[in-house]
Amino acid sequence: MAHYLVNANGKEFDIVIEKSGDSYRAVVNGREQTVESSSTGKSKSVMLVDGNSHEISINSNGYDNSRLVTVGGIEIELEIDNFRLAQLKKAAGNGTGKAALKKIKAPMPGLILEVKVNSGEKVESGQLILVIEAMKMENAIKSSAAAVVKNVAVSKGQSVEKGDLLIEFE
Amino acid sequence: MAHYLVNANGKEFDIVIEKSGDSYRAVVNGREQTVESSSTGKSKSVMLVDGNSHEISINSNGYDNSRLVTVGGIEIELEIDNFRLAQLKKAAGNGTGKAALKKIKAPMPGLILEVKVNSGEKVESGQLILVIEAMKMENAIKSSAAAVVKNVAVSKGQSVEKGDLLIEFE
Amino acid sequence: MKKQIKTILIANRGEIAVRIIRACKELGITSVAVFSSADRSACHVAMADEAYFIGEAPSSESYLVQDKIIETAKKCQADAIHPGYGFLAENAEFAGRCVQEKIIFIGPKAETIELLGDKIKARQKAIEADLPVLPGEEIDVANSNDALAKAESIGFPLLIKATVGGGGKGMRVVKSAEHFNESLIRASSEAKSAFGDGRVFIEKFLENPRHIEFQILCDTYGNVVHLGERECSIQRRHQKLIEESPSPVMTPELRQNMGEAALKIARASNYIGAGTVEFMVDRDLYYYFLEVNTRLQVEHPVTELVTAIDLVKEQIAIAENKTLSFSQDDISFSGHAIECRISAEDPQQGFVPSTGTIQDYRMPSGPGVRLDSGVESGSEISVYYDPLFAKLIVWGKDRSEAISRMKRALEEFRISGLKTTIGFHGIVMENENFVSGDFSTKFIETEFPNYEFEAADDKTIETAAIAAAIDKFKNESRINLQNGKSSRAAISTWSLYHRQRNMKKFSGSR
Amino acid sequence: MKKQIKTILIANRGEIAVRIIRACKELGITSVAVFSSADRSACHVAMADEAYFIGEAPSSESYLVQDKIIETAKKCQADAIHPGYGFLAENAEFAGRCVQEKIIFIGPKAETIELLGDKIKARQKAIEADLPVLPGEEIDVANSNDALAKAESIGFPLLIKATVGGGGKGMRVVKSAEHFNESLIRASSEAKSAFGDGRVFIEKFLENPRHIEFQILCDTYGNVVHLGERECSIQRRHQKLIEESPSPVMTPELRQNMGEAALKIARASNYIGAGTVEFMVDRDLYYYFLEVNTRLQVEHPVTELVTAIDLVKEQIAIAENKTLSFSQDDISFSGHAIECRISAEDPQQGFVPSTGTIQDYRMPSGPGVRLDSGVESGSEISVYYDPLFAKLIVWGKDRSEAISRMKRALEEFRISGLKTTIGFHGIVMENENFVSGDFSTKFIETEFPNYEFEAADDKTIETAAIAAAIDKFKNESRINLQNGKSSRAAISTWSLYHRQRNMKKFSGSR
Repeated sequence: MAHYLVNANGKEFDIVIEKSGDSYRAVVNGREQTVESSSTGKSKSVMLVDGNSHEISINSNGYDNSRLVTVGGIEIELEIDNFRLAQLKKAAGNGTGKAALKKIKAPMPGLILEVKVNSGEKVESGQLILVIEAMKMENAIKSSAAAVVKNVAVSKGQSVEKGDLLIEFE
Repeated sequence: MAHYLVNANGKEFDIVIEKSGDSYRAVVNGREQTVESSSTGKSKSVMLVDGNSHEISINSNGYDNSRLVTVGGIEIELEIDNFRLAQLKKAAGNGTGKAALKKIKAPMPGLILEVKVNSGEKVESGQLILVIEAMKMENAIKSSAAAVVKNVAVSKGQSVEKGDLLIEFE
Repeated sequence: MKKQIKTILIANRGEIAVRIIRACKELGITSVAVFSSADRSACHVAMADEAYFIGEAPSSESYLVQDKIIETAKKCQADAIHPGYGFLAENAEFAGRCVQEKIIFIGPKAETIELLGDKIKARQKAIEADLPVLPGEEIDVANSNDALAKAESIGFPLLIKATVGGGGKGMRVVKSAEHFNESLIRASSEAKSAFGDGRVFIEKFLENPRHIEFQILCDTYGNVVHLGERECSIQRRHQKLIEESPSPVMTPELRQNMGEAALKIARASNYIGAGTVEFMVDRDLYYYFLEVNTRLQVEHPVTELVTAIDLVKEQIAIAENKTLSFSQDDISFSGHAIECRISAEDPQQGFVPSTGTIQDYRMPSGPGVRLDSGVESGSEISVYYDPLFAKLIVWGKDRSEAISRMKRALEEFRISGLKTTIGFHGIVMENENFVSGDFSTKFIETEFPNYEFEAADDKTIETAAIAAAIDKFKNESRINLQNGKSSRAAISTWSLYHRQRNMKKFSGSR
Repeated sequence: MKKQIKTILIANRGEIAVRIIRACKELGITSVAVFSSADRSACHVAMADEAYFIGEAPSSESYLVQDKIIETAKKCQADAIHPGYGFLAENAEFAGRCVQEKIIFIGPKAETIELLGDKIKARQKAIEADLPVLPGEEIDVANSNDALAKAESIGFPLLIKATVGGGGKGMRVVKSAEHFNESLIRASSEAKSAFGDGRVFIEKFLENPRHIEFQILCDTYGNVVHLGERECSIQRRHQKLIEESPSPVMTPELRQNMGEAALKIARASNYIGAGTVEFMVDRDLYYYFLEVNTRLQVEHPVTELVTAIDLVKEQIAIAENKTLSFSQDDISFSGHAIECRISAEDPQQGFVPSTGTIQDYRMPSGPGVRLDSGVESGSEISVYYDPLFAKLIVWGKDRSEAISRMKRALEEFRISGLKTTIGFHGIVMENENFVSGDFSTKFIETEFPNYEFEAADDKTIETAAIAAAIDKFKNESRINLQNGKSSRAAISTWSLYHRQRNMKKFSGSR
């Protein structure tokens, strides 16, 4: 038996997993469900939750708590932690309660056309951060969550490679 | 530069390979050709021979000399050796001059219905060796080359698993 | 009374389960898959909305267990069960149990399945409905003198066939009287062990017949239509390999006559749903009723491509008591469709089944290409079920375009990890007699005796040799670089030789 | 004089090169690919019969270099060059050079390309041929007073457009006189830098128009036909995203009128080959000539699916000086087709391009589904070329079936390794106004302001959470087993915490 705390899209799930024959018993926020899970390839599986079928793929990097889970083609980023550990972390003010936005990296090589934020500025989810020109198109880079800008690593007119750090948040 | 001897389907190819910029110069039985080869995945590549395009996949197991090469979906089994080494081996009577048939393994789990050869018998290419029943169908197992039977490892009525040794040749 | 179906349990697996799931998804119907322990991660499980375990890998413990399937249907509140083909598709008892349990069986009524499943009764019905049949008679295996007399009155060669069942089991061609008795006993015992019914009958044997079948659709209000023919003569051991529509020998008059004959037996047997009336056709284009398959056929897509009618959706509409939305006059035929059955078999080795895990799986696509597949990269082909795992179907404006398109699609189709019939089909598409349309059910044994197919041509072999040499060169260059040597430094042949010998100690003997 | 084409060089890459290679293979024509250094292992290189390197990754050093392409065509003795779309497809100079070099250019004559490529001349031609056009005028950027006067006589809102070029560059909507001058200067400078020609003209701006285009085919003997319309209103920044045929607003009369208009300009410009006449259509179904695209369009498959005519094969037949094998009366339209353009873009981030290597690539298939793709598992999507890498096209008996089939196919389509527009298309297919057919070119900005699309629903998020928990549970069980512990033994939370902290030291900060 194991007890986890999962944070996804701002929602918290308290999940207890227990093996039961070939399947699993999952108690999710108090509601019990039967889960079957069969691997179909590296990081891919078919998962049946009370019979409902889902194609799952999970990307993780070892002990890191963040996962990119794809359910039937829809991507969901989440954090998973052992329940007690999560509570200890929370108590220590280091909670996984919110998947905090840490940095923005260049999604492609290109030219920085505009930088719309400054260091120390508070940004809202969806706010325009900067504009990159690539493939002859202007591409708006927006914040995916509310955060405070710690450092603006690029400036207007600068060329960037894919993966270059653009913005760091507090 | 490297010099190889390749044996495929009873044919011998004396091949010299040399790098030439981004491509290769291949002298095959004295005829020079330009080859470009780009990997498209694990063991897969696109190969252009004097511009002619081929999709290639190669299966090998490390230092072993036998390869299963697929050219545009057609499978060809071959042996490749360093040229001088092949000549040394030939001189030592241990030539790779013929991809000799060594053994037949069960291609699937099943029941041995008939065994048509005996130890010591000489068989021709295409000769019926034995019959296995699987998936409720009778399946004829034939010799893929001329050879002499060394050992018949199964008998009529026996159940076999996939990969079980059926026949060994000299 | 019309009834909207909300949930369908699909009592099948593989490509046909996927085919039915696709129709359900497009109709907004909840699809429920069932699976055995061998199919936990199968495509049909992953694609269905819901999926339930029904037992161990052998189909006798899972896909054939009526109790488990009915129980699952009730658990998930399925309105209907689609049996696909094979398994329980032509099981009258199962169709009857569904009715008892108030679950719609997507197929004909139990009594129709029973009537047409018995070849003697079906033959009798055909005669009554004025369909041409081959000379034939039911015989009593126990009374061998009488049987032989009947055989001689029909004349040799003749065919002994199991009264119940199909798939070539319990079937024997007898060329002369001297082998008759022995063949009779073997056929009957084979029929008994395969179908639990040792009854057989004899029929005049046509030497080089074509196998041509008609697709029918019948609603619950007595409306019946046929959707033209499928030419299914390319067979091996009575198993169809390639099907097409139209038949290269079909004429509008013959289509009308045979289609009308198909509808006669449909009416005579109160047929409901999709079905197939099979005929033998001789060289002079005389046709003879063979049997009725009371299910969706493997080869239904060729009809779908030339008529633009979705047969699975029509089956579901009929099961909902809807009236057919078209009459015979509304059905038109456009272009030409061919289907190649892609199986996990090794044609070079007499089509021996090939099991394993599919590694790369590159599907053909583009204009006029349809693939109905039950696998993807990573799928396991096990020994438990039919080796058919995909069907490649193409449409062309005429037969010639369809053939060239099929060749192109077969070339694109790549599967690694096991042997398949893809290459074999490519060879058939280039066969002169196939291309000219001049073939019969003897095609495979005549054109490819001993299943010997053309090997790779010299150019391909040379290409393979070059590919291997380039590959080895690249690997050695990499090794040299790793050892800190220049990529051009020749490796010592002797040291390589010793290294190889040492490796062999660990990798086992060859 | 008829001429059989034996070898075609395809001066393009990606899905359209693959599309043309497929046609060549089916016609028995040798296909020759060209490739840049970024495309050494691309699909079009692997699939073509021959392939030749033509330069570095930027298209200005490879796919756009006329000398290299002509030189390669001569080296491999190509009879003809197919330019696809984009790159050199609408370059009159290149078409002319092919003629000089005695290579067939598969497309209209150079003078036709030149005439129709100049929007002012094309507009003039349309007026002469009696096609309705929007009020508009050519203007002199240097004379701003005169320009403003002309603008005011047309009235606001109006559209400033580059005389040469397309793709939304050099295009500005001006709502009132005060912004006119500034917009004019920006549009002209954008046109100058994009097309080397700063000329612009102004046109009345329709507020909520539909974009509807007609496919035409013209042989070298003056036979001209249209193949019906394509509705292309679902656009983003003047880039089409979804196309369908027929248009939800089309009537037989309107089709006949617009089709006839399309043929008028085809005749007036001595058009040869396949082309597209684009129109704007207002809410009252008045239509206005927009421009002629002198090439095969990205969206040509929807026309192929409803007419059963292979446009690439027709292009080749026309290039061989064959007479069109059908007249306008022979062309009939059946069912409904929809195309979704699948691009490597992240719709959630304002469609920012997404580059990388395609990991898993599971293609949709089954009834009525066609995928024209230029990639497979392992393909690299680079920054150098258009992010469009595949087109998913479906056919249904009516619009409703086509939409439900497209949803089903989009659900089946899986790509990992980069972001794509697959999910976005799924959302559009469920949009009320798309389903009802009530939309204009404003659809995307009206329905999805700020490109904010529905996020995953609660059920899906919960499923993801369960999946992650099961995955973690399985991994921990495995670790415990490896450590020799029972799979049920709870791992110490504290030791795990410390282990995690230690791991982080090596895996870098988060």
